[in-house]
Amino acid sequence: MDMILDIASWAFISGGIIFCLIGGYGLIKLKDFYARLHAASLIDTFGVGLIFIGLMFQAGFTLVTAKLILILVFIFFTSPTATHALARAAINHDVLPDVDTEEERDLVRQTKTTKSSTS
Amino acid sequence: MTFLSLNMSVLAVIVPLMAAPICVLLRHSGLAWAWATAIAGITFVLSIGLLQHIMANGTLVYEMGGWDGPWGIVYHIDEVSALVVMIVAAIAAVVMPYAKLSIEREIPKERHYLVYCMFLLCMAGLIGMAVTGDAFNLFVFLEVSSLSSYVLISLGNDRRALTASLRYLIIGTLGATFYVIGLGMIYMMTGSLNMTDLATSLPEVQDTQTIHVAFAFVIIGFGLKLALFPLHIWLPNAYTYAPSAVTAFLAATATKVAVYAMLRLIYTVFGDVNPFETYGLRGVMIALALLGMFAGSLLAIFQTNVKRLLAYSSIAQVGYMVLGISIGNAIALEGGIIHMFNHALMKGGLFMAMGCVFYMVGSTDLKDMAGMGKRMPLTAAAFVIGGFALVGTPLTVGFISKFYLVQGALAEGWWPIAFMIMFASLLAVIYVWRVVEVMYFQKPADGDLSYNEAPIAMLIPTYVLIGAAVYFGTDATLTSEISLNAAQTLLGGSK
Amino acid sequence: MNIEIITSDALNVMTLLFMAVTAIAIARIRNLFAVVMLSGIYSLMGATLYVILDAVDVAFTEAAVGAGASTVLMIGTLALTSANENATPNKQTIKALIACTLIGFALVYASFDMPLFGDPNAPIHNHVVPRYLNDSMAEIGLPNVVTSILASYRGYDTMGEAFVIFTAAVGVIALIGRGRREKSANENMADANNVMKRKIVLRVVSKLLIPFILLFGLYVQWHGDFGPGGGFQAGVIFGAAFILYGIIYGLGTLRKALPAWLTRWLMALGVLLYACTGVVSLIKGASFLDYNVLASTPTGGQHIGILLVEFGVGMTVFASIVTIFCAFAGRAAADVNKVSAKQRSAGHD
Amino acid sequence: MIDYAFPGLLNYWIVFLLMMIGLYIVIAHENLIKKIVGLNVFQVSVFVFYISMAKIKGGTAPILADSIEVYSNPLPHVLILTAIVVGVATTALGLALVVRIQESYDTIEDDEIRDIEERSD
Repeated sequence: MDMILDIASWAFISGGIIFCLIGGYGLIKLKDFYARLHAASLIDTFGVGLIFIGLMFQAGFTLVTAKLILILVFIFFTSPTATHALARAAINHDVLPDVDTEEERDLVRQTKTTKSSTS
Repeated sequence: MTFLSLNMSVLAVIVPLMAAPICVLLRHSGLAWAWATAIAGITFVLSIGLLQHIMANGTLVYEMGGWDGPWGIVYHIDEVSALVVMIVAAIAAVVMPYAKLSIEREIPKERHYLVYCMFLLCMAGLIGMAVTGDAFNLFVFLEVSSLSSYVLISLGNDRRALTASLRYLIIGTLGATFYVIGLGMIYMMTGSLNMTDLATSLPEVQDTQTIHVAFAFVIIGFGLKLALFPLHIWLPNAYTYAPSAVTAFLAATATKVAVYAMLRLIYTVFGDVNPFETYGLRGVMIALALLGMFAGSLLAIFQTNVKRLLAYSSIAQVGYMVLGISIGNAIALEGGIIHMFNHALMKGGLFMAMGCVFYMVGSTDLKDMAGMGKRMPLTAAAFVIGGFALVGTPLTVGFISKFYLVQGALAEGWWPIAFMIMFASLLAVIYVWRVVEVMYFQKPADGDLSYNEAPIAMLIPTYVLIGAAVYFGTDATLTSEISLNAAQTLLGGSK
Repeated sequence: MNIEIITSDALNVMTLLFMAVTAIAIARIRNLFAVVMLSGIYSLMGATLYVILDAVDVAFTEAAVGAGASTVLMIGTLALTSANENATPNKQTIKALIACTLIGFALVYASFDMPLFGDPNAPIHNHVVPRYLNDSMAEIGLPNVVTSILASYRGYDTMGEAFVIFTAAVGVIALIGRGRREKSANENMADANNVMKRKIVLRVVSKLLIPFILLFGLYVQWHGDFGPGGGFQAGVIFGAAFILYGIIYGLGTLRKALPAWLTRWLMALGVLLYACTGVVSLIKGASFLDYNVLASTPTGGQHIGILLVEFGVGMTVFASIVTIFCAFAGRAAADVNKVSAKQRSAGHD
Repeated sequence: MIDYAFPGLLNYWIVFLLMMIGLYIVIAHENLIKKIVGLNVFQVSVFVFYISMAKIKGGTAPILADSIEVYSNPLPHVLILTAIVVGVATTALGLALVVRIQESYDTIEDDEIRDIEERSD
């Protein structure tokens, strides 16, 4: 039984680590702010989530697991909000996405004009 | 009465400390001033009582929280600590009445209560440093006094007060952190933070490399705080641009307490190690002290702002104190300790006279001092007497301390040092004379020589300090008795 | 060889190396926002390291203060100043490099006589400390030895610490606080300008979180005797809840919930509560801060005393943190108004 | 048997490196905010130094429980708790001063400020 729990736990933790690595790689490699933000949010959600589930398997049915669940809930509330706030702040400071095609560029221009007309 | 005599030591710290938050709650300029003045007075009375108690009964140990020895924090108060507490409380008690007018002139009204709060905190921090027998507690109270003095300095009128304060903050924090690093290594090797406990356990590890470096770190840390040459760069601007009352208070107390802390470290914590011989510290310290004396005095000669001139002179005077500490025989040490007291009197008085000038003229530039001898005769006279004390003319306190220092140097057979002490005094003659010449023999540019003396409420406190500088210069039995006792206690080590 | 110990040592060294990399990055990067964030990360890694080194209380404080409060203040300052640093002249760099290398070598020289890392025979583990570990249960009766030392054996230090943060808060008011009339006008305008206020996601989430943060603050305050935590950490967490509220709903709204006079009173009353606990023991004929006399049994007295002083610390720290934040945010609001006023007048021309 | 050779002194050496980087930032950089960040780095490194010396290998956090025999040294923890508070107090005050300096000099580069001051003398 212990063996199975251990394997499951390590599988989850390794999965989490992989997501963290991918997120970190994306954070460096992606080209504009919003894409990088997207990569970073991967770490907060999947990376941390999977690692926590793995840790819960390690802890078993104890107070520690309850605390881990609470922390997980907290992170699931706060980190998307933080990402949201960051993106908002970036828009407010006129950070525009870096895009390739002409259509997308038009889209960006449109958002820009609507934004400046509202504010 | 027993309550007071038992708890005098702790009351001297917590009375001003607890008064500070109440001062914030008062919020009224006049009320806050009255409150702070009353508290300074009470603390002064307590400090006198404490000094008497120590002189009569010897070293006092007060166990904070009832926890003894190295486990809790203890006060360890001997003659030197009591004397330093008395200096701080006395200067505060004199500066507070003086501060009202001066601060009303220099600081916007809605900030007055904050200034008085900071004054009380600074005073409590300095007294706390002087009484504590715990090396880490020394750091905590050092920070209480430092943080409040940064704020006090930054409140000066000129915008350069801000940069002076920030530079002092950075250097002061570096100094405190150096002290903490050194203390950490000392703690690592001994396992204790209590000063007397350290004194007994340090000789066992005195030859380890860790303790060598640790000693260097604590000395550099406090060297920065006390403006030991060449670590003095923060001092001139800080003293020049701070509000007048603040300069008078800080110049008279802050460096003295830092000198005291260094004295405590060298003679109590490292007392049985005898760092002068073991680590060859004596030569370095004497050299730095002499350099400070000459460089400070020489730089003072070329200043055009009198407050800055006095600030450079402070660097020189700190040199005298450090010289007394590092010559290290009973007479020189006595000279160093008595000079802490004497310098507090004369520098406090001089800066207060400059505060009077600033109050009336709005500047302390040398060129604006022309004709002061006629326009503000009493202030100018106070400055002249203080200047005499600074030079070390007989019948003033400056003579007493230099007399002991020279004697101490001669007792070791170091006549070149004795000669240099006298020569440095000659430099003091030059910079004091420059001010006197402008005040009495130059006419102001606009030719206005109308009588325009500072208010009596500022003159009286100034003359109290200047008068004390003369009184203790003519009759030095009391002060020299106290400082001789203090020097002997220190040289007795921790035994 | 114990695998757990090796892992912990390896983690310890690795975290230290990460910290070194971060520190070098801080020294080299010239964008101040990045520098400030990195300094927050540096503190956070320090906190992680403290957990590895068994200092849970310290880790808690460092995470709350070093990574939280300081970073918020620094960003507040950046909003008021500039975001980039000028290049440093080479001459000074070399001088500084030489000085630091020399001091560094002095420290390494010192290290050769230090006890090895983790050695239980080092002097610090065998002098003074054994009494805390062996007797504090009987003398004070709390499982958390750090709290026992902090609030009782070295309670006087902690009082000094409370006064230090009080001094800083009063100092910040003296430096960048504003007069009463000026303040309200600025804050109202700042709220009107506040962009965050309209963002519904932030408002909903923060409303959801703030009660829990406050609850957690209370838990940390009262549970500090048994686990990591205590007045200082609780105060910072409580302060963080209100700072979050202030960031999202605007300074004026925060000041309605927590007026300036209230924080000033709390700040002063907190340190006074601490000192007065000591004075009560004085009046009862014991030493300053001797809690034994506060109740019929010594440990009972210690309990009451520690509860009171921790509460005092919590109050002061909470009020001070909020005061300092408001002073910075108030300046920023005034600054925004000045800029927008300038823009408006420029538009009219 | 526990081996004390690793990390041995290495731990302290890295801590000293951290301290010196902090000190270097304070001395070498002219930007006042950078100086204060450097001060922070310096102080945190000193805290790490204290906490390192408190550690006992195989010890646990100093919260007493029946099943545990070896605790790390709690005294440096207490000292550093105090020092952290002092550190943040200094930082807050320093930053407030920086804000005021920016307002009256319009720059936070120390060399530019020195130039302005020399010119006004």
